[in-house]
Parts: sequence; C-alpha cells; structure tokens
Amino acid sequence: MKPVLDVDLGGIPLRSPVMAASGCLRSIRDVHGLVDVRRLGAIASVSVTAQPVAGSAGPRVAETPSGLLHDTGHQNPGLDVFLAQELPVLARTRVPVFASVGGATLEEYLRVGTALAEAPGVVALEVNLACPSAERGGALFAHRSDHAAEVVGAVARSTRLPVFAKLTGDVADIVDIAGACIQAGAHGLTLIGSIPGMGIAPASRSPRLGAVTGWVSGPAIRPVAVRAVFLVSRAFPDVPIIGVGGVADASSAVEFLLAGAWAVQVGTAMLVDPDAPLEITKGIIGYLRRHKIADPSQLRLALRPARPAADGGSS
Amino acid sequence: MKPVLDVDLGGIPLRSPVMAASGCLRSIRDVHGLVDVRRLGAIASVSVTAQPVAGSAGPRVAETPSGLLHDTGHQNPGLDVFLAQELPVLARTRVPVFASVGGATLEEYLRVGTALAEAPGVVALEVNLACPSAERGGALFAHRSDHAAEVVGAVARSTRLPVFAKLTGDVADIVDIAGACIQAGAHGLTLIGSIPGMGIAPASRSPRLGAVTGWVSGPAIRPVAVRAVFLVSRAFPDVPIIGVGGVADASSAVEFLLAGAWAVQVGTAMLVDPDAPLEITKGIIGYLRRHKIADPSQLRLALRPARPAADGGSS
Amino acid sequence: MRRIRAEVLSSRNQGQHHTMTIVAPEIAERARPGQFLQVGMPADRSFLLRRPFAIYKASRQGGWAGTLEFAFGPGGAGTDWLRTVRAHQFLDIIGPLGRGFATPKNRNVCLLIGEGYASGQMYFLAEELRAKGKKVDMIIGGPTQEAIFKPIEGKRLAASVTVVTEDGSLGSRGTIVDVLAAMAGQTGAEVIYAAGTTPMLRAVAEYCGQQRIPAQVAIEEAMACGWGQCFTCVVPVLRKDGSGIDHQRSCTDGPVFNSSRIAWDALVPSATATSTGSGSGSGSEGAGA
Amino acid sequence: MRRIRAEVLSSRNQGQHHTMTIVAPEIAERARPGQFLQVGMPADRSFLLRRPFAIYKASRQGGWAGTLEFAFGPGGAGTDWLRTVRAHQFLDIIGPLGRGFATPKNRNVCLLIGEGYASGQMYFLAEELRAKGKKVDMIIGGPTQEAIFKPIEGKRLAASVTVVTEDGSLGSRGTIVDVLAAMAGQTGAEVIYAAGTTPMLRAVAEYCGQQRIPAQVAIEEAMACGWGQCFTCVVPVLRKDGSGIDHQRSCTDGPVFNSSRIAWDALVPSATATSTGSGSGSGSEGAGA
Ligand SMILES: Cc1cc2nc3c(=O)[nH]c(=O)nc-3n(C[C@H](O)[C@H](O)[C@H](O)COP(=O)(O)OP(=O)(O)OC[C@H]3O[C@@H](n4cnc5c(N)ncnc54)[C@H](O)[C@@H]3O)c2cc1C
Ligand SMILES: Cc1cc2nc3c(=O)[nH]c(=O)nc-3n(C[C@H](O)[C@H](O)[C@H](O)COP(=O)(O)OP(=O)(O)OC[C@H]3O[C@@H](n4cnc5c(N)ncnc54)[C@H](O)[C@@H]3O)c2cc1C
Ligand SMILES: Cc1cc2nc3c(=O)[nH]c(=O)nc-3n(C[C@H](O)[C@H](O)[C@H](O)COP(=O)(O)O)c2cc1C
Ligand SMILES: Cc1cc2nc3c(=O)[nH]c(=O)nc-3n(C[C@H](O)[C@H](O)[C@H](O)COP(=O)(O)O)c2cc1C
Ligand code: FES
Ligand code: FES
Repeated sequence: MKPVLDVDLGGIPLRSPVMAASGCLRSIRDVHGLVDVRRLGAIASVSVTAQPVAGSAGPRVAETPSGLLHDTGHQNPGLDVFLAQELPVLARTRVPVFASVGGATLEEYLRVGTALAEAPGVVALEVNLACPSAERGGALFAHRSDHAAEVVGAVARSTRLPVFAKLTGDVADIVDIAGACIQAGAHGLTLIGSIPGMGIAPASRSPRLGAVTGWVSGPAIRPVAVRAVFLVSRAFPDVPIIGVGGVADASSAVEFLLAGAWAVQVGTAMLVDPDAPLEITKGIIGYLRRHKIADPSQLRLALRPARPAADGGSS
Repeated sequence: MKPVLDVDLGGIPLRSPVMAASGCLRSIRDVHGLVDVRRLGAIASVSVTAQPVAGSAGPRVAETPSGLLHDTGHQNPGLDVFLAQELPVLARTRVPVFASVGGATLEEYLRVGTALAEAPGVVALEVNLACPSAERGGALFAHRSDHAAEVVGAVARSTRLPVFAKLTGDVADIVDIAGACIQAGAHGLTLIGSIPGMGIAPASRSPRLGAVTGWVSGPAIRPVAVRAVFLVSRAFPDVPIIGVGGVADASSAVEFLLAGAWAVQVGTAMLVDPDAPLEITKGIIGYLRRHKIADPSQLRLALRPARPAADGGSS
Repeated sequence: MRRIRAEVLSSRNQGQHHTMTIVAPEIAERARPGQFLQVGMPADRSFLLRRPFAIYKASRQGGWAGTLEFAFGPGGAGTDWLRTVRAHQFLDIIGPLGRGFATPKNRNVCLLIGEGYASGQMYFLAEELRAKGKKVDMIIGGPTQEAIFKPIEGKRLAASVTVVTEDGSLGSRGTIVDVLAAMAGQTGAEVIYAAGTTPMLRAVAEYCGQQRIPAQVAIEEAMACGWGQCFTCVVPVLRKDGSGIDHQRSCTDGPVFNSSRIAWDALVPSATATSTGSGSGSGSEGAGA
Repeated sequence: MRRIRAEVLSSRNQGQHHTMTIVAPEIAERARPGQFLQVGMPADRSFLLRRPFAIYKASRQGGWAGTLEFAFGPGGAGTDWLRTVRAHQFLDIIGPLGRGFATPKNRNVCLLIGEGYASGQMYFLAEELRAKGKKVDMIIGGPTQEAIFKPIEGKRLAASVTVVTEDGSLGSRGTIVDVLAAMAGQTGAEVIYAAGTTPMLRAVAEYCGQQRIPAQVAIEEAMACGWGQCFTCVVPVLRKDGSGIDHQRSCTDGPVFNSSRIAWDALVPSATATSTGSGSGSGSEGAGA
C-alpha cells in the first residue's frame, strides 16, 4: 500500500498535513536554498493587525529547557503593507495561505479579517486570539470563552472563508473555550499557541527578554498541546483541528495526529532546522506505510487505549 | 562577607530556602545513603486525603522534552495511616514539615487540614488545589478563584498554622486566583504545581500514561512557573511565595528567588539526582557570595530591569 | 543503596546487546540477583530520567572483584547514549536497588526463565542458586538468535538450557510459553523464576498458578526515581484479604514479586483469555480514552 | 545561503579562544567579512537554537581552498559542546548569512576595531580591504591578554595595530574607547569598522557621530533562526524620516549596520551620558518590571 498525504480540513484540501506555523515563515524571499516551500501543506501567515506594529524591545528570544522563550510584541507591517507586499509573495508560492488575523478590538479583528479574506491565495483565516484586548486591560481574548467567541463569531459571519480559532494553552478549560468558538461559527481550531513564560538571567539579574515576559514554544510545550488536541477532538470529533506546539519530528507529528489533529503546524523546529517540515512529511509517509494506514486522517481513529486495557500497548 | 541561608516565610523560619516538593520525598526510610535530609529547609509531604487512594494504573511516568509526564492518581495512604505511620517518620528528621492537604470536597479539605495541623512536626499546611472537585464534575479547585478561595479560607480559619495555597499553572490569570486565596486567609502561595499534559507513543499508538492524561513537571515548565512567581510577587510583595517547577540547579533556584520567591521546592530534579537539593543549596551560597548579597531574601529585591533600560543587563 | 561515580572498565557490543562492566565495589559487595542499577544520563539532554538495568554480574573476588556488569538491548535515546560511553569514562550509578529473588529453603529444583537481555540476571541468579546447592534448569528465549543473550553462560551454569526463538534461528522454534509446560514437567521444577516481557511473565504466572508451582517474576515498570520516593513505578498487587488491590512500588517493594500476588488483569492483557478489564483507578481528569 | 553538512578539518584551542576550520566550499565561495554562520546543535539536547558565529576566514584558493574558519570565546552550553567536536566529525551549518561590511568607494583610510573574538572578522575584513588597495589600521582590545584574539594576524595585515587590555597585560592599559580618538586622529581614519560588545559599539558610534566619520558596526543580537523568518533578532533602527524606529532583523538586514542609523538608546545604555530611556515597544502583557 502506498499511503497518500492529502488531507481535507472540512472542505479545505491540503496536499500535506504539515503546515508552517504563524510567525515562523515570514519572509519567503529569504528562504531560497533552505526550505522547499512548495512541499508544505499550507502556510499560516504572521498575525496581521490594522496598523503597523513596531513590536517589543530586544532581546526577543532566549532558550528554555527544550523550548524557546520569545516575544516579538506582534511586530507586523500592518494590513496595508501586508496585503500589498507580503501576502503576494506568499500567494506566489501557490501554497494555500491561512491568513492570521490579529487585533486589539473586535472592530480591528473584523476589519483585518474581512480584508484578508478577500485576498488571492488565502484559503482560510486563522484568528489569533492570543492578543491583548485594548478594552479589557490587556486580557487575552483567548482567555475567556465569551470574549473568544465574540471575535471568532463576528469574523466568521463576515466572510465565506473558513475560520480557525487559534487558542492558547494557558486556560483551565480549553474544551469550553473551543466549544464556544465552534458554536460562534469557527470552522476549525488551531491548538495551541505558545504558552506564557518568563526567564531571568542570574548573571545579569535581569529578565531574559526585553518584554520581560514572553511565550514558550518548542518541544517543551508539546505535552500541553497534545492534551489540548486530544480533549477538544474527543469533544468535537467533526471539527477540524490543527495541532501545533513542539512538533519537531515525524514521531511528534504522528503523536498529534493520533491525539486527533487533522493537520499539524511546525514553528520552532523549522526555525532551527529549515528541513524539518520536509523531514516530518517524509517520516509521516514512512509511519503510515509501516503501520499500513492509508492516509493521515485515519490516524485520528487509530489511538488505542492505554495499557492494560483491551489490545495492549507495549508493542 | 559570609552569606547566610536562613529565610523567614513570614514567621516560619527555615534554615535553607531549598525544600522538597510535595509527592517527591515520600519515604524517608528509603533515602538512607542518598539524601542528607537534614540539609533541607523543609519537606512538603505528599498530598493527603481523608481515605486511602489506590491511585491510577500504570504506566505512571513518561518522559517529555526536558520534563516528566506523570500521574499517580493522588495515591496516598489516607489521613489515618499517614498520621500514624508516615508523618512521624518525617517529623523524626526534625526538618519542618509542610503538610499537604488534598480533598475532593470542602469538608474533606477541612477534615484533613485540621487533623494535619495538630500533628507534631508540621509547621504549615500546603493546600493542594490541583484536586478534582467531586461536586463540580471534576473541575480543579485551583481553576477558579472562588472555588480556590473557599477551600483555602475554610482551612485557614480552622487552624492557627499558616496555610499556603498551591496553585496550578494552567490558568488564564494566576494573579487573580492568588489574590482571592490571600484575601481568604492564605498566609502564602506555592507556585506552581505541575501543568496538565499528555503523551502518546507512536509505536504502540496508545497514551503513555495509564491515566491517559497527566501532569508535566521538570525544567520544561520552569518558564511558566517563573512567570507565575514574578507576576504574583509583584502584585503581593509581602506575601511569602514558594517557587516550584523545574528547579534543577543553583542557577534555576536563583532565577526563582530573583523572580520574587521566598523559597523554592525541588521535585523532579531530586527524583533524578538525590543530591540536587544539596548542590542547589551550595550553589546559592556561592552565588550570594559572588554577588555580595547577604541572604536569599535580598534576591527578591535584586531584579534589574530588562535591557536596555537604566543600568543595563548584559553584564 | 549508594550513589557513586563508577568508572567503566569495559563497554562491549555483542550483537544486539551491549554489556558494560563498571567499578563499583560498594555496590558489588551487596548486590543480589533481581536487583538493579539506576544509571544517570548526561546533563543538558532533553531526556532526564535515569535508566534502570538489572545487575547481571557482581564480582566479589578474583581479578574482577568489585566490579558489576549490566547488559542492555536495543532501545531509545538513553541506551543510544550509553552505547557511546567508553572504558575509563564514568557513569553516575545508584544501586543496588530493589528486592532481589528470594531463594527457597525447601525447594531444590529451580527453573529459570529469561527472555532477551533479561537472561542476564538469570545467569546471576543461577550462579547463586548453584552455590546454594540447588538444581538449576533454564529456558531462554527471544524472537531471533540475535536476541538471545549469551546462551553459553547458561550452558556453563545450568543443568540444562532450552533455547527457543520465534523464527527458529537458534534452538527450537517457538516461544518460552510453548515449551514451559514440557520443561517444567521434564525438570520437575519446584520453583520458577522469570524475567522478561510482561505478557510472557503473565503467561508464566498463569501456568504456575494452575500447577501450584511458586513463581517469582521480575517486573519492568517505567520509573522516575528508583529509590522509593515517587510512586510512579507501581505494580497492582492483590490485597491479602482479597478486598482489592494496592499499588506497590516496583523499585522498592519489587522489582521481584511473587507471581500469585500480582493483579495481572490490571497490568497486562492475558494472551490466553479475554481480559476482565482493569480494576485500578482512573485518570486524574476523567479523561480516559 | 546554503545548509550543509560540513566536515571539521581542525578544531584548536588557543588560550581562551577556540578556532574551527570546516570544509564548506559552497559557503567559502561567497562569504564576505561581517557575514556569519549558524551552527546546529546536536539532537536530544535541552538547548535547541543554532549558534551564530562570524566568519573569520574564507579560503578560496591555495591548499585551504573551500574552507571556512570561525572562532569563539568562552561561553555556555553550546560552545562547550562545540569545543568537543573533533577533526573529521561533521557540523550542520547554514551560511553565509547576513550582510557583510560595505567597502567605501572614495574613502581609503580605514580603522578597524575588534574586541575579543570579534577581532577575527576584522582580520578577514582587513584582508579584503587591503586587496582593494585601502590603508588599514587596527585597534584590538579586551579585558586581558588572554582575551586578545590572534594579534599576530593583525600585525600581518594592518599598517598599524594598537593593542589595549584593561589590565595592561598586553599592549597598553585601557579600553578601546580610551585610545579611539587618538588612533582615529593619528591614522587619519576616513571610515571606521567595529565589532565587539554593544556598549563599545555605542561608544564608537557616538565618537564617529561627533566626528562625522562614517562607521559600520556588527551587532550581536540573540536570534532564533538566522535566516530572516522570525523577527526575534531585531535591532532598533531610526526611520529615515525621523518619525520613530523600525525593528530590523540583524540576521538579514544586518548584522552590519551603519552606526548612525541605530537607535542606540533603545538598544544599550550609554556609557557616557545618562540614558534617555527606551523608545521601543513594551511587553506583551504590560508586565514590565
Ligand atoms: C527493574 C528494571 C530492570 C531492567 N533491566 C534491564 C536490563 O537489564 N537490560 C535492559 O536492556 N533493559 C532493562 N530494563 C529496561 C530498561 O530500563 C530500558 O530498556 C531503558 O530504560 C530504555 O531506555 P532508552 O532511553 O533506551 O529508551 P526510551 O524509550 O527512550 O526510554 C524512555 C523512558 O521510558 C523508560 N523505559 C523504556 N523502556 C522501559 C522498560 N522496558 N522498562 C522500564 N522503563 C522503560 C526509560 O527508562 C525512559 O524513562 C529494566 C527495567 C527495569 C524497570
Ligand atoms: C552575528 C553574530 C556573530 C557572532 N560571532 C561570534 C564569534 O565569531 N565568536 C563568538 O565567540 N561568538 C560570536 N557570537 C556570539 C555567539 O553567538 C555566542 O557566543 C554563542 O551563541 C553562545 O552560545 P553558548 O551556547 O555558548 O552560550 P549560552 O549562553 O548557553 O547561549 C544561550 C542562548 O543565547 C544566545 N547567545 C548567547 N550569547 C550571545 C551573543 N553574544 N550574541 C547572540 N546570541 C547569544 C545563544 O545563541 C543561545 O541561543 C556572534 C553572535 C552573533 C549574533
Ligand atoms: C518567533 C515566533 C513568532 C510567532 N508569531 C506568531 C504570530 O504572529 N501569530 C500566532 O498566532 N502565533 C505566533 N507564534 C506561535 C506559533 O505559531 C506556534 O503556535 C507556537 O510557536 C507553538 O508551535 P512551535 O512549538 O512549533 O513553535 C509565533 C511563534 C514564534 C516562535
Ligand atoms: C511523582 C510526583 C508526585 C507529585 N505529587 C504531588 C502531590 O501529592 N501533591 C502536590 O501538591 N504536588 C505533587 N507533585 C507536584 C510537585 O510537588 C511539584 O509541584 C511539581 O512536580 C513541579 O516541580 P518540579 O518541576 O520540581 O517537579 C508531584 C510531582 C511528581 C513528579
Ligand atoms: S520509581 Fe519512584 S518510587 Fe519507584
Ligand atoms: S533570527 Fe529569525 S529573523 Fe533574524
């Protein structure tokens, strides 16, 4: 049997379940010779806001055990420049683009979302809910089901493109927030964004990031992300879920697909190893072949019970 | 200058700021030759419930990148056996014991808490709020400020011993929950317990834990824990905070102390390396000496701004 | 129980297996068959836990006095690293850990069963039993010839050694369980010791239960500490009063258990019967699959 | 820009510094002074990121054709590992990355400043400038003699080399900044190039600004990718219209910047004046200390 890689995220056909995560593949003109972009299933753009954002002061990245601590302060060129200069470059790759929508208010999300949805090459919107609300003292939209649902619902109603709600992992009940987003009209979910963290350098006694606190990504957060995917996919088996957070190799990608993800995104691992998406893609094919599974979507149904139940798990 | 290690957690004098974390030093009779227990500042006991709990099926531990995924299902011998057999062994070490209180209902917390508070050797209670509520469909007490405060307040009112509220890291607003606990009567906070996670083994296609989902501990969660300590200590500078989560060496312990912790607990690192607490203690002394700081409590005030502000941070 | 920095005397690939000899007089002195070592991993790795390995030889006299040997098969990141450690480098070792095999007073005919690398500890046990004047027979098995660990040691130590491989590449074709009844009958086994995969151990336990032959099995469970503190390594054990199960620490209360005490249904599905399901607790969040 | 598996030709400790020569013809071919390599760390470590190192030599002809050299000082986990890599092992390299130093058309007298290991890339630059017929003088400095990287190379390449150490153990006692004005005057510098710590670079920039000498500085900023994708490596750059700052990627738009374009106040406190405070954005959560 020759497995295929194609997946269908509820009407969005992708040639591979391996996507680039938002904010981690921003400048296609600089990837020449490093990433064979056309082998990606899709690219999630950086989160775009209505106005340009200069972002936070450096340092913007530090290492944590098996992870990165980062904060760009949402630096992005703003909607107009993104549409005029950056999105066309992404679109030219012919790889489906998930345009990531940022915002500080409902109105901003709406304005950015509707504009991005019209642009060529964009097959879906990914609403990044890890943005601080200007009207609620900087609380993240992703932190409350009503705030998240309000934004996602408004964006979903304003476009015919499918909308993915991207949630954060630092919430007590992710199933509740996911459910509210689905109810409000989300076509799917991207689980999860980085989780909040901080580092301090003992030698200098100062925070490792200019922004003081930041976001943890990479393998360190994988168990948190896998759990989120597992719980939400069990609750909503028909809703497309994109798993993200620490996907670093084929084995971790398969872990997400078994947990219930329909596709995965790769961020940190690609920054470190530009070949990661391709290696992961090849590895998934190899896994499917060895396990005699026809395509990635079958993995969603292939999770077995924990040992010692039924057919055993120690093989 | 010869720095001292003594700290005072608001009336609780400890000879060292390095404690053993709850659930990670359970059987003193088996540590002989491995851990010099008397060098510990304090020992947090395993969380005790009213009745014995057999706990979850194995496997109970798996590795995650720079972390552990674990779940014991709160296995403990129950209040009576703990008081009769286990606590006396802890007390005999003469190391101050923080007795960890578990429960599934307010009544259970109260019953366990009041009984433990009477026992010899116990200098404080640590209320483990990462327990599922029997009356609220398994929601963790730590997940809502009102639920957390209710339990902590009741236990605090029932005893004259100081009560530490132990919170989890998977919440949107830890400052809010911490504040509610303080308001309710908590003397201090233990930040943080492990964070929820899951792992799946691609080879067997089954969850890595018998309990399916579990808890992530170890260095992987350190940035999450440091941030929690930092935010809460900035909000409540006079409230003793015990930092826990990925303390693995002197440098990570100092990171917590700079973030605002009054003491630290070591869990995972001690399981892997029984000498870890002692090495950390020695390393803190060395750090204090090199930085000409008199005692660990001074580190709380020693955090400098992030680069590039004021006096610079790249030294 | 000690923690030591142990010099590696030799590190040898032997087919699928790798054996290491370390200088550890404090541990060798006291080590008993069935006990194990916890081997520390290097700093800065993404994997943290020590790796447990059964002690396969402990030399107390002669040229090798004060040395220990352990052996391991193909594995993951930890054993991959361990394979790169060379003679004269040092390992961070805690041991000897756990309770070893008990030696019967009144039973003199012993059948020892070892699967794959687990034969190693059985050779150690065979030596001890022989020194106590017991009769020792062995069954050693594995999927292929490659997986059979040092059968020659068995030949040296036991009255008889039966080798089985699933593909027939060494000894007779089949599994340990296939030859168990015949060998137990033939040797007149009064006590059985087994180490290897859990499904095999369960099958041995079931046979011994039916035949009322006492059996001791060495269980391998994932463990965080190895020295009794964390309760992650537990094995479900039937209460003596029949009122249910207790979770006992395999690192400290085991790894050797009396096979009749184990609540096998809660540990591993039966190969022969349909499982009656797990009797043990559920997940911390009710998130069971 | 290429990613290659590069064989290590030699790996040498030289006092505090370590130099590595690797076989990388695809990169050596195109590498320019000021550009850098991203060196991959081994799998399974708890630290993930590639480490950036400036290229200190790129040989395009002769016996060493197709090789590259880089050098590093004492550091943390990554450089500790790198020091253990031996000849004939392989490194995972991406390069050449970033924009190198620009060579002036009409300015012929160049003063090159290198601090610690950063002198390495200045020797590379000196060679290129000399080949273009420029006059090259150098200042190299560091805290101690140990920290001065290969001063002999400077002597070979530059018309004059001024060595300064803070403890006076080599050359004159003092800092680079102490001798800057004198040396710039003495050599008649028309353009200044500098690499080293950010406070030193700022001091150089301030001097050059006052004296209206064009200066190019190589900035070291922590970076996640090194190839333009993540915007973590940014440097605050003044907008041409004076309306504020932009954050430019030091990996791709730098690491070499025209010193007058950098918004120094947002990058590093001034050694000479009280800082006017940071003009850049704040934390993602308003959690500023
Ligand atoms: C008491 C005891 C004695 C053992 N004796 C031996 C021996 O003599 N020779 C030998 O080759 N192996 C033995 N094992 C199994 C051995 O511990 C594993 O092979 C080893 O831990 C695998 O590590 P890894 O990094 O190669 O694999 P990985 O799969 O990367 O390990 C990941 C994690 O799972 C754990 N793990 C993986 N397999 C096992 C297993 N079978 N049992 C327990 N934990 C496991 C590891 O310790 C580690 O924590 C023994 C296990 C126990 C509990
Ligand atoms: C463009 C550029 C060129 C450089 N050239 C050289 C060179 O030629 N020789 C040399 O010795 N060093 C050079 N550095 C600094 C070098 O990257 C660090 O010394 C190295 O990354 C330290 O790694 P570590 O693991 O030893 O230290 P750790 O402190 O463990 O590193 C932790 C993290 O911080 C980063 N980091 C630490 N120090 C620096 C630094 N000074 N600049 C940027 N990131 C840092 C690391 O890359 C890593 O991500 C250069 C940096 C940049 C940006
Ligand atoms: C440098 C960087 C920038 C990021 N920018 C964005 C962003 O603009 N929008 C967004 O939704 N997520 C952003 N993310 C989060 C990633 O898309 C991803 O959710 C997270 O990093 C976890 O995946 P990983 O472990 O594969 O990196 C960013 C992550 C990194 C490391
Ligand atoms: C095996 C194990 C058992 C634990 N049991 C408890 C417990 O009973 N009560 C509790 O409050 N925390 C318990 N914890 C959490 C630890 O006390 C600690 O908060 C957490 O592990 C993070 O710290 P660490 O990274 O140093 O391990 C346990 C952790 C581990 C690894
Ligand atoms: S492994 Fe920790 S108690 Fe057994
Ligand atoms: S390091 Fe990623 S853009 Fe520069």
